[in-house]
Amino acid sequence: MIGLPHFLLLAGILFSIAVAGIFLNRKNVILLLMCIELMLLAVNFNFVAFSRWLGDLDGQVFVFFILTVAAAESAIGLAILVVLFRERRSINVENLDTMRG
Amino acid sequence: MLTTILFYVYAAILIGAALGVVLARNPVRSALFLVLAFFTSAVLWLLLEAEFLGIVLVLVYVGAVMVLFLFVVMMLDINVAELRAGFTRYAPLGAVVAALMVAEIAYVVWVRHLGFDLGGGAPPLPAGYSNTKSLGAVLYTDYALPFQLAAVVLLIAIVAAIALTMRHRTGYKQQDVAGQVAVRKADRIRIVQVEPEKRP
Amino acid sequence: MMQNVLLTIALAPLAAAIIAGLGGRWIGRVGAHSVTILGVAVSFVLSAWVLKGQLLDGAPAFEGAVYTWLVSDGIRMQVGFLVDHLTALMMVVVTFVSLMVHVYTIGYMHDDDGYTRFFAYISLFTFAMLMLVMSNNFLQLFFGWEAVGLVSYLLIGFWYTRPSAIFANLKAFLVNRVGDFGFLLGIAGIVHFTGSLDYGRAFHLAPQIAQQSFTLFEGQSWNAMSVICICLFIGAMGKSAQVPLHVWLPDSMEGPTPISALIHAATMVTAGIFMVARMSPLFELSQTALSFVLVIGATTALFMGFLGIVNNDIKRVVAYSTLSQLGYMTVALGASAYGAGIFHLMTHAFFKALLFLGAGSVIIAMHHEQDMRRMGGLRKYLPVTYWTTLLGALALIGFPGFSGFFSKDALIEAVAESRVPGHAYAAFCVTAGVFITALYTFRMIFMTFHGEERMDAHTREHLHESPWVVTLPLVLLAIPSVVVGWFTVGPVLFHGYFDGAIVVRPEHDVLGEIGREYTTPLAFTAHAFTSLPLYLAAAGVALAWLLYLRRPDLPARLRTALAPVYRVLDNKYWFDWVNENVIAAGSRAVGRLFWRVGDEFLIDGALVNGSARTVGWLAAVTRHVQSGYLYHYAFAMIIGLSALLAWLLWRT
Amino acid sequence: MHSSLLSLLTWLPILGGVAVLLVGDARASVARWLALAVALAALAASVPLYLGFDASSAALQFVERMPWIPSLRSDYYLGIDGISLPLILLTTLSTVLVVIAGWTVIEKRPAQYFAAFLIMEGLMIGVFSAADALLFYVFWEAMLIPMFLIIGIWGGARRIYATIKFFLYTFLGSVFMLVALVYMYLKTGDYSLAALYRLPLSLTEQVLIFLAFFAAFAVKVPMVPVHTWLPDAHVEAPTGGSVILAAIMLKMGGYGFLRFSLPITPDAAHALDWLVIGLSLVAVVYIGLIALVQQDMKKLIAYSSIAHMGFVTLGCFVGYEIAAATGGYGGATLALSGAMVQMISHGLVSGALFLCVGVLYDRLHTRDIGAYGGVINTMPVFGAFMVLFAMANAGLPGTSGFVGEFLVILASFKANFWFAFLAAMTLILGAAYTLWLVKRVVFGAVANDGVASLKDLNGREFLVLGVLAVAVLALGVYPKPLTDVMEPTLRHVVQLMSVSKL
Repeated sequence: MIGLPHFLLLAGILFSIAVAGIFLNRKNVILLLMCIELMLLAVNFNFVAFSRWLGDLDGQVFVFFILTVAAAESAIGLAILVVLFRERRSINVENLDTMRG
Repeated sequence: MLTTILFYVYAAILIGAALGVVLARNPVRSALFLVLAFFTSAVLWLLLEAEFLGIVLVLVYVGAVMVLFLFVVMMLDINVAELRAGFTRYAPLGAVVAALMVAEIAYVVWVRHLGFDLGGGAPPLPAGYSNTKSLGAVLYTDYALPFQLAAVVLLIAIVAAIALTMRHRTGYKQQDVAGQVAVRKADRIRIVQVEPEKRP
Repeated sequence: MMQNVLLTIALAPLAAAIIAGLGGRWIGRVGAHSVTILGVAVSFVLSAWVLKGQLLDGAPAFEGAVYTWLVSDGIRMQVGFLVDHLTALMMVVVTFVSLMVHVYTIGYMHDDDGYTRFFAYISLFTFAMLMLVMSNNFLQLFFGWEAVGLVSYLLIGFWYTRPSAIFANLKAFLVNRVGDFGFLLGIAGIVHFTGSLDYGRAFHLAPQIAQQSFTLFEGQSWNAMSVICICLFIGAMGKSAQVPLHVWLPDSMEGPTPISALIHAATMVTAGIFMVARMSPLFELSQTALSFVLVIGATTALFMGFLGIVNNDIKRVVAYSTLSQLGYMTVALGASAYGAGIFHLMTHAFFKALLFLGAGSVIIAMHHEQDMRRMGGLRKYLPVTYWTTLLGALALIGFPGFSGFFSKDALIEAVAESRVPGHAYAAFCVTAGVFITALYTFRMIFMTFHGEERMDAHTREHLHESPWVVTLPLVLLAIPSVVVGWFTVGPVLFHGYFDGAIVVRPEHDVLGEIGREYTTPLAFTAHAFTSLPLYLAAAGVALAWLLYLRRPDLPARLRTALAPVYRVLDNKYWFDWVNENVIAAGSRAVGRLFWRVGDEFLIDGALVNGSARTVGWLAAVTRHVQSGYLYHYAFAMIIGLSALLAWLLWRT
Repeated sequence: MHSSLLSLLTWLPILGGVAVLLVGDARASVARWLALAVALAALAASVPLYLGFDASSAALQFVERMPWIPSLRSDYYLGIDGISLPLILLTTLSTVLVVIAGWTVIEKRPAQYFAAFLIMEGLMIGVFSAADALLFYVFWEAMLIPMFLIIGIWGGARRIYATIKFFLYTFLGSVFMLVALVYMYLKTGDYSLAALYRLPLSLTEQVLIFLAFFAAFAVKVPMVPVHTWLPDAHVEAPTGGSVILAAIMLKMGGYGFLRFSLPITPDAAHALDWLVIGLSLVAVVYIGLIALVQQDMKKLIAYSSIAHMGFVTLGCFVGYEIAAATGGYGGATLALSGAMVQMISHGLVSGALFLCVGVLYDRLHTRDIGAYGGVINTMPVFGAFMVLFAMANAGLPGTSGFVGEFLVILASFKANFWFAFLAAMTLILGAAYTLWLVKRVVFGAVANDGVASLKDLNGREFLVLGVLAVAVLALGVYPKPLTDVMEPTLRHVVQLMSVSKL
């Protein structure tokens, strides 16, 4: 029988893979954004699962908002990426070191 | 029983797709793997009887956001080799951290049960329950204001994205209505006192 | 009535000084000297009237406050006058000499640009000196004390473009400040023990102070009176140029000659003597202090005299003579013969002012040449100057019947009678000093007025006697130099003129001893022929004649024969060397050390900028953590997150 | 006694300063006259303050009180006593002189310059008249801003370094004071000074509060070893800034000791008096020696200020040692009077000396002593003033410089001979560095072409220095009007400092 722990663990694994992805694709902004999407997905999983098990719809409403904000975020993120690429002809994170101390 | 099998099958696909996102050599493939991950997630959410969100995920995410991702990835001339250089440098660290997190979550969830009794399966839903309907009921009553705000956030995102990416090219002619209205005589004509021609 | 008179005496010179000083541009030269001479003349006449009232009409001593300067913590600090026999005598001496110097200055400073300024200064000086003398409290005394120092500073540096003059005036002020430092501590001691600044109260409580002890160092207890008196006397040492604070006086000769006469011979330098005499009720109670005074005075009297022998600058010779004579006065104070000290002060004021003005007259005639080696035979060119100076010189060496004789002999006798510790040394010094005095005085007379004419031809052609404004004061000063002793020795020394003003304890009453032996001036004079000093003086004159007239080659040979002694004297016992190279340079070096090491290196460098640098260094190190790479921040967040989670799990 | 004179005195210059600011640099001459009018009005307003002051009382007078921040129980509470009054008079006088002194000299943003000084004046008067600790603190800190700007904008070459040093030093000190005030507020629930005076505190609390106050006031005074901001600030500040800094701002420290440290933490002051006295005596001797070797005129005078302020702190704290030596507080009031007179006198004298340096600086644009020599040949009137102020600085009787030093030395003799001994060293050192300065700058033959081309004082400079000279002499010859005003208040302070709070 599939219980709440299954979903939570699945979300955890998903999240960890995204974390590992950030480590691996540290230079590629697009992939970083994708990994963030994966993380959000994992979080959403938790929300939905808890909402289901606790019988509280608020969790799903929250997922709704997260999706909204994530969409906005990736739209702006990609816009910045485009601008960046126009300026630098590259999306390599290692080139983005203007803020270096 | 069927749900169990479905869960395991789709969970496996989801994890595989996630790994694909992370490990794929080409960003286009990563994006496509991500699409796959969203699809499988939508299926899993259906298993959780959250139909509305599952469909929204497919429609909004796969339909809009991921298409945007693919557009960008394909539009930009990305030097993949450069970005992949040193791919494995932090891999051990990443693996350790990821493993640590999985272990921690597993410990919390499986060993500690989050500190309370999770019961067995999900509590049964009442007959005639409609996920979409009840979600809508909450969303348009209790969460009406945040809902509006979310719309505003999206609007701002649209404006911001356009503002960021819009290019002002030189030599591009455009009508300046305000300037035309505000123009004054002194800006346009110059009265010159011309010396009358002298007779030689 | 009396108070108004006294106020007029003090303020007339001040008013004149202000008019001449601030308004000099408008009233002109004649206006300036007229107004200041008028002011001082008013003071002199009124002072003489006050003295007459005290002396002949038996008027009581006046004491009264003019105004309250400040009241704090129950201590009322006032400005006021105390006029008794001592004060009245001093007032007359000060105003008389000042008046003479004013007149003399008209001639001496005739060509100087700072004419009106000079008159303003000397009138201001007269005011300050009168304030000092007439005071009835320590505050005003200190005011006058410092004010005369200020005017002395201004006058020594009168020719401010001369480097030597402005060096000398700074030196004079600073050395005097060292004395004032002690003086102020003495005053603080008085206030501590009496709670008042008034003389009256201090004298009244003096016996009680003498009972108190005072811990200066851990475990060492001093008699309070001794500490106070020694502190006060340190002030006197500065002002009256006693060893080792004498160094400023020879240098002060950089000032114009009238100033040397007025301030650095007759009046200001005697302020210390006056002060100690005034404080006799206090000094009498401390044997230690008296002994200290005696030894310092004796040392000054003899050893400064030696320096007069080797110097060739006519004014400096007179200056060393002044130092030596001040030493005599101090010795008298130490021997409790305050009357003799004051008496010598008075006679000295006349004959030393005379000598200075005579020297000044010579200097004018020689076109501001002061080196005696370029003089000689001036007797026939400057007859008035010669004769008056000679009279002054005779008074100085104590020729019987002259004023200096009475005062100096009385003083030597008094020292011989004294039983204060150190009296034997003092007696030797003052007696030997007589010989030295005669030697250097007549060396000066012979080198200047006798012998061959060593000046250049141009100077010789222009030699002529000084104008009447110069010679008149010489003559007027010569008269008291000769006769004043004869008339005043009796009352001043022996017949209780200073009773009430000066207190002498019976066991210290040396003058009383002498007074019982000699009752008339004649008897006193006759006695001189049977005692040592007269013959010593004669020997001194003879030796001077031998060395500088009869055998002028001898001094040079003596110099080579006694080279080590000569070096000591020529370097003035190395006092100046020590002051300049050890004390002054040492303070500057220490100051520089404090500044560079303490302020700039330790405080600013290590603490202030050091802390800033430490923060900067810390930031420089930490900023390497800020690589600017997005993923580093992300890694940090993630690792931190999982570590936090692990910690939370571990803890529960 | 109710009047709003103090508010007038505080706010008139501030509002006047704002008005001057609004007039702007473009109409500089209007701005100047307006600034002068405001400064004179403030001076005129401070006269009735003196005339109406009841010198026989130690109580606060001209009291104004209304709620200010009710939630913190902090009031807009003004009032003056015998300590504040002379300092306020000094402030109004100095501001007028500074405005006149800067009349044509300041060419860069003149309106802002004058406005800064006027605002500064209001804030300083606020500090001296605040009877509420929080109000005091606000004025105290606000005062830093105009001075920061004055040094930072109109200063010399290293003005940025100097101004930051000045700001950090003083600010670091005063935040500790804020902590102490807040702590006491939490115990009393009231910011009024009277409540703080009554607040019982344990010795540990007192020591900590005392040290916090000490950090604020010692920096302001300034005491060794936190004095190094002063020479830099003085050297870089414009003449007017130096004058206000020396004349008024340094007095804040002494004022703070009298107003806060002694009455609020008497036992800690008693326990730590050795520290303050020791540092004061170090200031006299150590700083005196340092002043001796300075080559920069302003730096020399700045160091001499530190040495003179040593007398103020010595006078404030020597009372405890007097009590230890004689068993009573007789003489403590004398010491406090000395400290107060020294503050006023130092305000006049060092202000005047800075103005003198300013006069020379305006002509030859250097403060290096070596660049001068024989100034009196070309500037006799100036030379006379300079010698007078130098003598006052050296503490000559008859000038104001003497009075304070004299009283403090008299009092410290009661405590310990060696205190008096070291303090009296100033007689020698003060004369040495001041007169050596005079010798090198004023006297001597004309040193170079620059000196030969000097013009003597103009009417404006003569007026400023003349007023100060009269004040210095008047105070030296007849200080009674000043000390009479302070005496009852100082007795009250002695009473507060002598009663243990434990």
